[in-house]
Amino acid sequence: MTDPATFSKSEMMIVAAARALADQRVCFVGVGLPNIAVNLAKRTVAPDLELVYEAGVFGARPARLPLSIGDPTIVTGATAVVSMVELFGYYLQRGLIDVGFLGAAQIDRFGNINTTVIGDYAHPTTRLPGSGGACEIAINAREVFVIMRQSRRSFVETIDFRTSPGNLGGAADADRIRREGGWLGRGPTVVVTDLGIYHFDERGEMRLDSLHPGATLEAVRETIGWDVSVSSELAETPPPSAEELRLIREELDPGGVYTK
Amino acid sequence: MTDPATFSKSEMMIVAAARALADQRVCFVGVGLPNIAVNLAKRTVAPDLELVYEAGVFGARPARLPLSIGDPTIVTGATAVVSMVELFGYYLQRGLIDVGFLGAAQIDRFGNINTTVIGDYAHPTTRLPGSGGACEIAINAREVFVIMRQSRRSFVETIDFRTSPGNLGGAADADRIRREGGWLGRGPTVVVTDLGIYHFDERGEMRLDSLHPGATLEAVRETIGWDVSVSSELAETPPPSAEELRLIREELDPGGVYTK
Amino acid sequence: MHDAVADLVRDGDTVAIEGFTHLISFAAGHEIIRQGKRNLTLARLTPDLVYDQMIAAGVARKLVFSWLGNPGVGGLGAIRRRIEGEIPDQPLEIEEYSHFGMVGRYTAGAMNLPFFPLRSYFQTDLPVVNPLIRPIRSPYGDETIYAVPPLRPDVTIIHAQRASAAGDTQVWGLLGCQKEAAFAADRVIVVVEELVDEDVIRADPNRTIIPGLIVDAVVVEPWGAHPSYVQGAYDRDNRFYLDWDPISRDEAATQAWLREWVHGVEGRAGYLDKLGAERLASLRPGAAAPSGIVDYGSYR
Amino acid sequence: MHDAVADLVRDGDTVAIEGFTHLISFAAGHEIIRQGKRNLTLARLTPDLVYDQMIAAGVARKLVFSWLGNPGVGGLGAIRRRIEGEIPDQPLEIEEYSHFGMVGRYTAGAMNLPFFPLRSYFQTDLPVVNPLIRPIRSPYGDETIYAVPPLRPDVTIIHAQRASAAGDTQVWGLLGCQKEAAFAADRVIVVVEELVDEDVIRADPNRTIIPGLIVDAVVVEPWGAHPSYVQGAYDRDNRFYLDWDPISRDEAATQAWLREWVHGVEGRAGYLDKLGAERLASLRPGAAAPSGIVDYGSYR
Repeated sequence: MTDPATFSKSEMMIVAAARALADQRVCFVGVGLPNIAVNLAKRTVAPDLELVYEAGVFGARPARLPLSIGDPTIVTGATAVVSMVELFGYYLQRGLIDVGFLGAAQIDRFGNINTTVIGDYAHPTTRLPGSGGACEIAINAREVFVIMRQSRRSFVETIDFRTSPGNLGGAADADRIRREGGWLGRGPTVVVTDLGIYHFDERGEMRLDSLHPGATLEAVRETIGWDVSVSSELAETPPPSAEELRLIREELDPGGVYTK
Repeated sequence: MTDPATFSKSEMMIVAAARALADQRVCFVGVGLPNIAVNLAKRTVAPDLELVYEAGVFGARPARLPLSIGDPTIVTGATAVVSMVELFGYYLQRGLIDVGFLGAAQIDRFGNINTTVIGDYAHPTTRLPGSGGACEIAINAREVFVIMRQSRRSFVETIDFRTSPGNLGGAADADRIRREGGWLGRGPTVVVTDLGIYHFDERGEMRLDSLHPGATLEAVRETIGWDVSVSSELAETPPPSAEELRLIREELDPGGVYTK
Repeated sequence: MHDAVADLVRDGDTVAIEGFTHLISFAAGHEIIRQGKRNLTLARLTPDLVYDQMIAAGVARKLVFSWLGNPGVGGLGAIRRRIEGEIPDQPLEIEEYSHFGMVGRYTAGAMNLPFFPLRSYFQTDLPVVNPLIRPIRSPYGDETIYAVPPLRPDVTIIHAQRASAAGDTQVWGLLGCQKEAAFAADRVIVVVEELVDEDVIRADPNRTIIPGLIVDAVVVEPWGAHPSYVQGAYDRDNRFYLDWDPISRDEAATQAWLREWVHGVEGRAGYLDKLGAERLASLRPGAAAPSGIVDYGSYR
Repeated sequence: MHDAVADLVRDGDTVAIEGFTHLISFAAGHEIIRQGKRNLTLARLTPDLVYDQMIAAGVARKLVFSWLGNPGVGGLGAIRRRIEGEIPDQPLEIEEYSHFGMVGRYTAGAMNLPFFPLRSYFQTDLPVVNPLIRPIRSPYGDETIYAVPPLRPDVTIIHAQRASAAGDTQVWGLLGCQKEAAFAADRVIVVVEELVDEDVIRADPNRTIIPGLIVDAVVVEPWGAHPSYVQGAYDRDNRFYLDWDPISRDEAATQAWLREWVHGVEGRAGYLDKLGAERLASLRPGAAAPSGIVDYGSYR
């Protein structure tokens, strides 16, 4: 079951996202894919990572992977459990969160995120969950990591609704607005997908820096709605290790909820 | 020691103040004389009175009279202990306090209170403690009781500093400002002194309604800095009962700190 | 529960059944459905399955929220269909914030403040679609941030581990914003796993989140939070959340579920019987995880 | 304590030794005096004896407060003399609020807000003498209330019942505004009665008020809050508060007290030796008042 020679694109995505958390101290865990990526990081590259859940938990030690980000296993054995006004006010808005880890339905080249609606807000084609804590995480976490699968529907030239601000219209623009507005966060810094790893260049635009094993530039371009920028030193992401795969398959997601 | 035939003016004042709390439900306890008056009421006319201490206690059951309003005996056995931002925000400012019980250094005919300075603020003759919670209690408690000893220095035509608003320049004025400003409190309703009991008339001015045994109108007028209004049906305050005196002398203030 | 809901929840009320994934009073939600309340405005950070069921049952005309989904599973079909206009005879008005915005709204309500200031919404479309999210200028320097208005529910309903008969309520584990939602409300219903003696509450006053002073009714309803959970008492029934997904996707299946599990049972007891002892037993936590004891000391 | 104060408290700092009658770190205050810190701005709701002593020792140039007195006893002579100008070579600047104003200032600091709104100060002289208390208009309706600015101490020092070596801190009994003062601060010193294993903290996470994340130093100093108190550990030494009144009224007596009880002792241990075992024993609470245990449950 844990044959490292064969792994899914989702497994590679989760592993790459987890590795991105090496050396980080305090991470705000979003619902869905970020949840499994962060829990994998805690078991591998970042054992001292402090997990913060918007439900009001600091220093969580989940004994199992919580299906929801509100689960009794994130409470038992945690360092602190506080009300949500304290969690969002005293921890996030105060600037104590190093990394906010988000998923997204739509993202543009500047890392602006939509999790609210596809189509017109008043008459949506598809109603999405909305902000939750994403809007304030994008503004107040010191930096933001994004994990999501690539597709023409999700990587778009123009998002239908801006739920969480990224680099806005570009770096110059964003840096000035964040500075003048007293935002504590510098915005998105890493985007991990099922095909590769992106960072943001000096224009604040997403740049492909590493391609996952088996993924091709063609596949990347086919699933992005703009002419994506590719690093001149494009790397290949090291494949998942046997241990990383074992943790995902046997401990974190035996049901395959995240990796199917 | 508990000869009801002889009692001090301070004892009469404390007893009269305690009796004023009959039928009240939630009382915010100020430091000093209010502290002993409220604790006497809890043991006599108002056994179900919920004592609220600004230190963050709701439903206190002090096993002894606390010297300070912050004391471990107000915590052990209390219904709830909360942070001060919650006590002042969720309890007082929310409008859950029926009576705020205050002391004062200076008071005027309209029940405006000074506990900040005698003389000029920048160069005070006497520096007093300041507001503490009195300012917000006077604005947000549903009504305010005041307990203080009479003297020409304390009952003055014009207070040197307005720490806590009473009926401002008069009832019409005060009612409009409190209504338009969204204040929850109607302001001062009872003033208990070592000589008598005052309520406020339709002009918002203090009126002597009851004279303590042994006190005279002359003594009252000599210790008030304005031409005080006296009720046409002036009553005499019933003297302290043997039980009231026993509680003060043997349980609440054996050291005579408040009654000396 | 029948009497508490009958007496305190009125057609047209703004109702908040709060509890962030933890302590969600499904028992109250189902009773509101059974009593056929109408035109409610339902407020919750995460509508969750409880509001998907209530809105499918037609009790609400408006939803105030910040995250709309089946956590870790997917969407909430009944609500989504009404927002997307698929059920023309049951339109659903929505008013949308972020989590901190909703928490701030309850906090402003609890503190009787005309607004709550926060550093959210900058450069987003949320204030565009919700004009109640407004900029506010700091009186210190020229900084402008955002404000949200107070939310003052007519009724807030929360589930807790324990309360005294007087309504003094204690909770451990996730606290969400129940305290804020309760202090903000005009009326409060507390549903508990266990009714305890006042002395149990007074032995640990720092554990009290809501005083009986603001509580209008205490209802004892063990398992009343299923399929959500109660820290130390039972686990989140993830299977239920997963099973809800296909039901919720289909309006007919959703209505059939309501007939069978809400209208078709004799109150909460009937629901639990139907669920079965085995299912419930499987949700009990493993070993105990005791908090330990602290000493407040006796001062006489 | 010596190293924590030497490393983290700097001349000119804004220092908040918080704790509302409960858990006041006199041990830290005395160490700051011994190290001869200068030009501090001292913030506290109630300056209490600790600031009367520190200000008498000349460590401060400014006091930020909301209630100036010896609770239940009388005034604070050393501070009063300096405010009234009796000690011309030691002028003391003051900045004055109400309790809720001070609490709001710490809360704004803890939440990184540019202001905190509150319903106080209407029709009073406080905003007249303190221009930092400013009106603010609600963006909803035309209501105007008041705002106070954030207070962000360079160092906040609190005393607590227990903490782990990492600084995760738990308190029971009066909570005051220590949490807010700590989150608002740039640096935090936690002084504890007892250092406990991390497992003790994690067994009851709802009891944690401050995470080690924001703590720069943990100092173990039993009895470090005397003459104030520690719920469950020792009582308020009311005799000390009463005895302080005549000392405080006389500058020479105050200075003599500082020489004898602060400069004249070998740290806190010396102070406690001088106080004597009998005095300390008399402050122990009577019977224990245990909180009881709650179960968080094990979820694997």
